Amino acid sequence: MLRLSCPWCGTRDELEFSFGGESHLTRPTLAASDAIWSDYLFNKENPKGIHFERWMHSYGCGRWFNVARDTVTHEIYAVYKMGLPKPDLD
Amino acid sequence: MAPTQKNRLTSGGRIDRSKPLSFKFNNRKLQGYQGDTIASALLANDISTVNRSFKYHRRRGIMSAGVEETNALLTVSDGKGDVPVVRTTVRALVDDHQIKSPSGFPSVNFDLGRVLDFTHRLWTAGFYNKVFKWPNWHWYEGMVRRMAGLGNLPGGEDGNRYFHHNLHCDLLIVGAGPAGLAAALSSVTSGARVLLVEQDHELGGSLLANRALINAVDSDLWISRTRSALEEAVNVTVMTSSTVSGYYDHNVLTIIDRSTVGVKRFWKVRAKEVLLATGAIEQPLVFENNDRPGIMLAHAAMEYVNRYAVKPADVMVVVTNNDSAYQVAFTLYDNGVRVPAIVDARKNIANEIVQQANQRGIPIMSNSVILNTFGTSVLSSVRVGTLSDDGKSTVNPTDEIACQGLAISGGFNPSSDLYSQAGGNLQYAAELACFVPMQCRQRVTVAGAAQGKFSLAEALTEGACAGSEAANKAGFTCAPIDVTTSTTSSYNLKAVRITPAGDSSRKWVDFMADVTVADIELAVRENFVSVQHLKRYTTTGMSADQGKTSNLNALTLLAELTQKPIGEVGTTTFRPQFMPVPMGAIAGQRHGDFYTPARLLPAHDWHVRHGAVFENYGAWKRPEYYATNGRDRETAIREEVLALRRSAGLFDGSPLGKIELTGPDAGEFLNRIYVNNVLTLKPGRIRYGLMLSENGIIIDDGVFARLADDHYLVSTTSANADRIIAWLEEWHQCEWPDLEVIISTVTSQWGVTTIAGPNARVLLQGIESDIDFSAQALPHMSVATGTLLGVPARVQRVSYTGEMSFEINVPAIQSQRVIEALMNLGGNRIAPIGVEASLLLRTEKGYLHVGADTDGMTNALDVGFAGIVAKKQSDFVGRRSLLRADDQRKDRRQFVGVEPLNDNENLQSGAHFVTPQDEGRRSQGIVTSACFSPTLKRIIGLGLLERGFERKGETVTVFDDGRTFDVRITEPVFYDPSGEKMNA
Amino acid sequence: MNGYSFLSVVRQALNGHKGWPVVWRSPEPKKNYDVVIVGAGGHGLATAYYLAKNHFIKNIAVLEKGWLGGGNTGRNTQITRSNYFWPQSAAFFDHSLKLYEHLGQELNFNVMLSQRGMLTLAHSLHELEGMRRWANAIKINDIDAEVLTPIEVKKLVPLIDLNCRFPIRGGFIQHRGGISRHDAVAWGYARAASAYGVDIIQQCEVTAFNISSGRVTGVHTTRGTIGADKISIAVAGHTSELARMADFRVPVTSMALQAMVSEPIKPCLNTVVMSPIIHMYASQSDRGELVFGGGADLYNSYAQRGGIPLLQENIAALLELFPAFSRLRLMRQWAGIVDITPDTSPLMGLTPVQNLYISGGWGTGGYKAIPAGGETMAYTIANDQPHPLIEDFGLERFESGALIDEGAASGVAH
Amino acid sequence: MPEHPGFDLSQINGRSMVQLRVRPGTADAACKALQLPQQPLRWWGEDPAAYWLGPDHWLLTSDTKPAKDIIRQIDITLAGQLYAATDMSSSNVCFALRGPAARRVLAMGCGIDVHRSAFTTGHCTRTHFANVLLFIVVVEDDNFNLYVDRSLARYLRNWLVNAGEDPITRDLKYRAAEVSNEHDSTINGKSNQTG
Ligand SMILES: Cc1cc2nc3c(=O)[nH]c(=O)nc-3n(C[C@H](O)[C@H](O)[C@H](O)COP(=O)(O)OP(=O)(O)OC[C@H]3O[C@@H](n4cnc5c(N)ncnc54)[C@H](O)[C@@H]3O)c2cc1C
Ligand SMILES: NC(=O)c1ccc[n+]([C@@H]2O[C@H](COP(=O)([O-])OP(=O)(O)OC[C@H]3O[C@@H](n4cnc5c(N)ncnc54)[C@H](O)[C@@H]3O)[C@@H](O)[C@H]2O)c1
Ligand SMILES: Cc1cc2nc3c(=O)[nH]c(=O)nc-3n(C[C@H](O)[C@H](O)[C@H](O)COP(=O)(O)O)c2cc1C
Ligand SMILES: [Zn+2]
Repeated sequence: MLRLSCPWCGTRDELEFSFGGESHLTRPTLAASDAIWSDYLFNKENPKGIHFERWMHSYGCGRWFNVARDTVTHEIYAVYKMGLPKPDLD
Repeated sequence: MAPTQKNRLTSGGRIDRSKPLSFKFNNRKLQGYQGDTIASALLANDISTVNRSFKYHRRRGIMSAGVEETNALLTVSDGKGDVPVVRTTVRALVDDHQIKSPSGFPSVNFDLGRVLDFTHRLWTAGFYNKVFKWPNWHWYEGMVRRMAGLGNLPGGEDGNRYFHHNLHCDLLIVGAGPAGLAAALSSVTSGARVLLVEQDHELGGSLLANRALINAVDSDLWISRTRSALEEAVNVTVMTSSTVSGYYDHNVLTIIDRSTVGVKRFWKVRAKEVLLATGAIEQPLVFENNDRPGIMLAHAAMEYVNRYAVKPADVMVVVTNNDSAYQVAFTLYDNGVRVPAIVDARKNIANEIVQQANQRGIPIMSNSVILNTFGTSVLSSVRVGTLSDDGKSTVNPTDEIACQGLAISGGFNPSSDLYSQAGGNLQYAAELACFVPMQCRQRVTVAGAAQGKFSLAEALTEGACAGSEAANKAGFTCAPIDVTTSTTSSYNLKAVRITPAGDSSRKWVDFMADVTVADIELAVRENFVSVQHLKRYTTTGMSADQGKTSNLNALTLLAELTQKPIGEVGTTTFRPQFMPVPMGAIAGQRHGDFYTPARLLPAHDWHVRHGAVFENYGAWKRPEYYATNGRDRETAIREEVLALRRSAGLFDGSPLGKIELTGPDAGEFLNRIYVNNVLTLKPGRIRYGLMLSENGIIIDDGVFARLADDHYLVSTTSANADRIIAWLEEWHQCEWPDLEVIISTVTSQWGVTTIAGPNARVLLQGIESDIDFSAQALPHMSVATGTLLGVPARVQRVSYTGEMSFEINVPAIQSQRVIEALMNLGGNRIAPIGVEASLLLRTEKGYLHVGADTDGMTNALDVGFAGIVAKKQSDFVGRRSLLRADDQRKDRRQFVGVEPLNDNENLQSGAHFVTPQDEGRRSQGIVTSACFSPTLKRIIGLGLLERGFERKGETVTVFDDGRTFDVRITEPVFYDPSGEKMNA
Repeated sequence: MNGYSFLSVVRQALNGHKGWPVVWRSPEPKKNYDVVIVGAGGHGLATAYYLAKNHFIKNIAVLEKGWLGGGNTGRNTQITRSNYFWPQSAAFFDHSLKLYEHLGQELNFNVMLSQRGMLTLAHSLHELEGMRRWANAIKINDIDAEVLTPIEVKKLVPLIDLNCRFPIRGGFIQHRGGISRHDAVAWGYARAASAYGVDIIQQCEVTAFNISSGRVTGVHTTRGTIGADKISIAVAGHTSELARMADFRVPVTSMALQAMVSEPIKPCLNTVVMSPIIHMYASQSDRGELVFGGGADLYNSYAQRGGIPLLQENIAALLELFPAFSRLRLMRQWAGIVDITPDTSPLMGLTPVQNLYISGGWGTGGYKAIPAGGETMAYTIANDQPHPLIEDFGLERFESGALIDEGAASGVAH
Repeated sequence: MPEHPGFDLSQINGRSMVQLRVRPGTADAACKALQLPQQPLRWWGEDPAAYWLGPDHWLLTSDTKPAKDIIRQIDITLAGQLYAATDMSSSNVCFALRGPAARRVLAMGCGIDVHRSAFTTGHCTRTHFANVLLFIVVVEDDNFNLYVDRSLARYLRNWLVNAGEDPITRDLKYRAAEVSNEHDSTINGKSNQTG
């Protein structure tokens, strides 16, 4: 069971959160081509390794935040607020 | 006649001889004592055959004294019904237990199934894959299925109560053997929150089967002192009769707790640090006919003597490949069991041990292994042979040595299941011939036998160190306690577990799954040489014991046969549960009403009193219809519809999602969410809108009202309320944080009562309110705020039925009062309306029901929103997707009305529009709603039809359950197309 | 291929089963192949088999990073059905079921297809309408389906509790649906392909592609570089990773899907039961365990293991429908990494790289598709053009918007 | 609810509840002006009492003042700023849960650490409890207030009563969030092993 650390409320069970998929995506404008639009909509990084993703503390403070998580070990490398850039993990 | 307990020792053991218990085994009346397990009581009564094997129906006796038992998994009835697969080696005997052998027909002692044993050469691994293909497998399946299974489904009512619990601790210690106890004692002074979990009902672990001196006192005394010390420590909690069953990510572990009779608890523990002191499991030896009743793990034999005061047999041969079994032999001997020989695979045996054997006059046969065993119903003798120089064959078979028991010790294998589940790596330790923990990504340490430290001295000292270290790692300080033992134990194992002689199809590797050496040889011959293939092809380790006594031997064999080092062969994957867990415990309280919460309307009790028949609508329990005067569903719905159309209806719409948006950018925010233009909406007015996913698909519809310049109220469908709230928050927080808007959910604050119908206004005008309900002041699609019956109210003029309609929002606490007042006022001019009537009314009006009239492929254009989209300048969620070729396709499924050509045709929701048979029948869309309209007195429907917009008036064939008939495509609006009534 | 039959078993039994040949060969990899298939799951193996059998290509290798059949093919719940909604899906999956119906004989390897019926439950009248919609779609596609009343449901599945928290209002059944033996499918195809000369190379992980001027020419593996004219990817949960190696992106999310088994007991559940609302499905295997599961863990994961939330969820769901199972014990839980597409339909066909093909996006339901997936991919590879049955399942649909959303139409997909 | 030796559950009626949300970034000012707790998961104050729900989100309650008075006070104090103060008195039902087993019962429903050392007077949190969203307030020691959506109140009450049927909650010697070890001695031997 994942235990995620909300930047405000601290560590809580997976059940308290909603997963929002990959973070740091840039939404194209209406003028974007079909290819760019479908890439944004459907093609995600889906890495085997560190995934930059967002979660909402839905059974808590209701805030969205970012998480860097290893998709193999499920280890959490970083938790940071929405809008901040990807952290340097080295 | 008093039962004899022939094998019971007259003294010793941890049983209470003053508390006899009677029980039945296969209808035979027997007796045991308080403190017995079922297995020890059976042994005391000299019961040897307890079961038949899974595949070959071989006789099987008790082979262990612990959780690793493979044979004595019996059906036990405690008065409430039969429960199969009970591990009788760890189940306490209680008075009146009825124990049955699950297999054997007609009886466990005379089993016709033995024919399978006589023909065993046919039923090798992979047998099913090779035969039973003609005419097809299903033809044979029934027969095969009946033969499988370890017992019947539990019968009778389940009298257990199941509860979930959660727990946090700084240090979780698993296992209360010497290592775990020493660790727990060491952590007492740390102040850390420590949890010690032991599956047995007593603390002590292997010490219970043994005798030793610890800190110069008898181990029994040490255990009880330790127990008191731990119980006194406020920071330590001890759980017994509790098994850690799973080790999951982020150091969360599960425990199945059986400590209270009739109750099973499932604990989820979040531990900062975990210390595994789970001990080790003795491994069997593999030789011809090694599965006969009477053959038992050596340390189990010792446990029966020491803990339960039962001699497993009068005459017992001991066979081993390590020193530890000598203690067993001596214990047996010292308690009156004759030990004709210790058969030892090793050439060199330590002098002091030899001396001790000599003192007792027990002959040692070194460099020897068991070749075969004999006996009909129970073991009668064994034959021994000497290992050849290269160890690859045997020589000098002896005559048969008479005995009724054989204690086997192939050395120990650490209980690494939990470690491995945690993601820990195991490494093969050649000198111990077993797998030991190496490293793990989680916060876990291992101590004692679980770490391959098989001596008591090591278990104690390393346990103490590991306990304090783990507490330190969790941020607490303490030092290891001093704990010493004068009892020495040596191990000196020689890695011989498989006798290199004999008929391999009679040498068992996995007793429970009935897998023999021959199966493994065959698998390797056929190239199933990956451990994983081997496991699945032979089913080794896949039965209810999960290979606790078979995996290692199977790997050893595989390595031998493929000439690879065992370490390279690797293990199969350990998975939860460590021990099978009753599923009721895992579900806990989540059953029936607690399976998922049901949401009740604020005026629930009012609806109950007025005959509401409730149905699940998403999470809500809502009135499906009102069974007023005992009318049936159909009548009720029809009458409700007519009552509303003729006069007025009252509908409880409280579950509607209600979201308030405040702030200068509230309009802009909504404008980016809705397909519609939000910015042109005037304060006090309401608009109907659609929300799309980014993929252009309709996810919700509903109205939004502008309460003030910078204040909007959004209504969502009841089913989607939570989803839409999360959706808005996500867009705001993640995508457009710069927009100055605050989103507040007020769904449950407001109870919603809708009054609709031609008399709605007159009715409302009779109620105490400062709101002007007149058409001029409050026209269709407008909103007013004020008070009603003295409480704050918001009234929205929106209509889901096509009638003049007022949606009255009052604080939910007041909802029931308002309903009562309106109903009293209306008398027989108003009727309560259930959800089904409401849905029917909107079908007549041709209003969309998202999720019924739309599916996950329906976009905004398909329901006629092209014009609205075209008029809007700016982007909104999903807009870009509507520009794709497929979204613009002319032949998409579009929203239409439908009516059967012939009035008698029973048009039903779920029918499909189809192309004519001669064009090759193909679905062109679906009838998404259909009903007999009480208002129009004919059948009408809504649907999604290819090119539907341009096919109004066309005749189309529909298909339903094999029938076809013709329908006419119409506009979706059947009732009051001009909107006169609604706007009245 | 040495025949498997009752007679051959008897004959072998007499000589101690000493004469059985290997089920598949384990050769050393060659330098070059006409076709290399990455991933020895059911799909990869079946593709190789049909390439050899139907298209007479013999110089084929299937490269597997672990052990063959050890991916999702070896860890799924064995449900085999074709009750799909959209015509493209129905045509494809029913073709697959038809191939399954003779697969044991075709491969001379019993895959233990048990067409015991696949029952889908409805817990409200509206859901039942949805099922009518679904059942009609299936019938129009010429596949069997029957809508059932609650009493008929109870008759078929006596242990079910019709009055559970979400009372059962009916359901529908595909009688030809059922289960088959997952491992046997992998082994049967492996054996048959190997007999055609296909090299199945295990412990051989593909780490990179050789691509020159937009065309694939070989792979780097943990066992050296291997040249190939054509390469097909069939790696399920790892589809994104392989696509990344070839420099294109695919619309899949990898998630852990769990399954679990109880201790084995005598037959008590003779139908495959699925409930889209009480999210779970269950069947009883021929060995007696209840095999069941539910939804996936809804976040990206390559961790092939289960967790607690879904364990509890699935079991609570199972017991809600079958209270009689409460004292039955859970024996084991595990997970597979499934590759889920936005429309839950597979991804099959060509890729932006020439001569590189893909079979993925099988998500939670590709086991039943193995025969047809293999056959159509073989055709696609051989002709460099999608087989007519899979034309609509290409990558292009995500650009055009022509999704085939089975999830939206039918709820669950296993 | 039936008498229970471990805990007592009752409904608190008539409590005014106001939800306040402010524009992100203006929380500091709002906290100062209105005496709101800025530290996450804390509550203080008496009339009204203020509870932290999120970084820009609070609940204010009072048993004496009507919600509109609380809102009026906010309106005055925060005039000119962007905020939303909403009457939620109907939205939630508040229960009082008290007694020596209260913590254990709470730990049956949720995964947060309810041990005295981690969750004490002045703390409050929302959490996933028995499949519903629950707002738990530690009023003092073994005295909790539970706020739940009105539509789920009956479910929650029944759930808590049912949880009280676990004998562990009746064991008065039982220590807070730890597991009692006393009850081990009350059982007879291994009677229930691996059942
Ligand atoms: C729990 C569970 C239950 C399911 N239930 C059902 C069901 O009831 N019915 C149904 O129809 N479907 C079901 N499925 C889905 C089904 O199992 C899969 O869709 C199907 O097995 C996919 O087959 P495959 O051959 O594509 O993939 P896999 O069998 O996963 O094979 C892919 C192979 O590729 C290998 N590989 C990966 N990367 C590399 C690399 N770089 N180099 C070499 N090899 C590589 C992997 O090791 C693996 O062996 C279920 C899945 C799961 C997990
Ligand atoms: N003589 C030998 O060669 C030999 C070999 C092995 C062990 N031993 C003896 O074993 C002892 C080792 O001590 P130890 O403490 O490491 O092991 P132990 O076997 O004494 O204790 C392990 C304890 O863990 C419990 N346990 C295991 N898995 C559990 C789970 N999942 N949940 C709850 N409880 C669980 C067991 O019931 C047992 O009580 C020493 O006394 C040593 O002499 C001797
Ligand atoms: C249909 C099916 C039935 C299974 N039955 C059993 C079983 O009876 N006993 C068992 O131990 N495992 C059983 N398993 C689980 C496997 O042991 C194993 O967990 C699964 O194939 C995943 O592999 P892994 O755990 O090695 O990763 C079964 C798996 C499947 C797919
Ligand atoms: Zn939070």
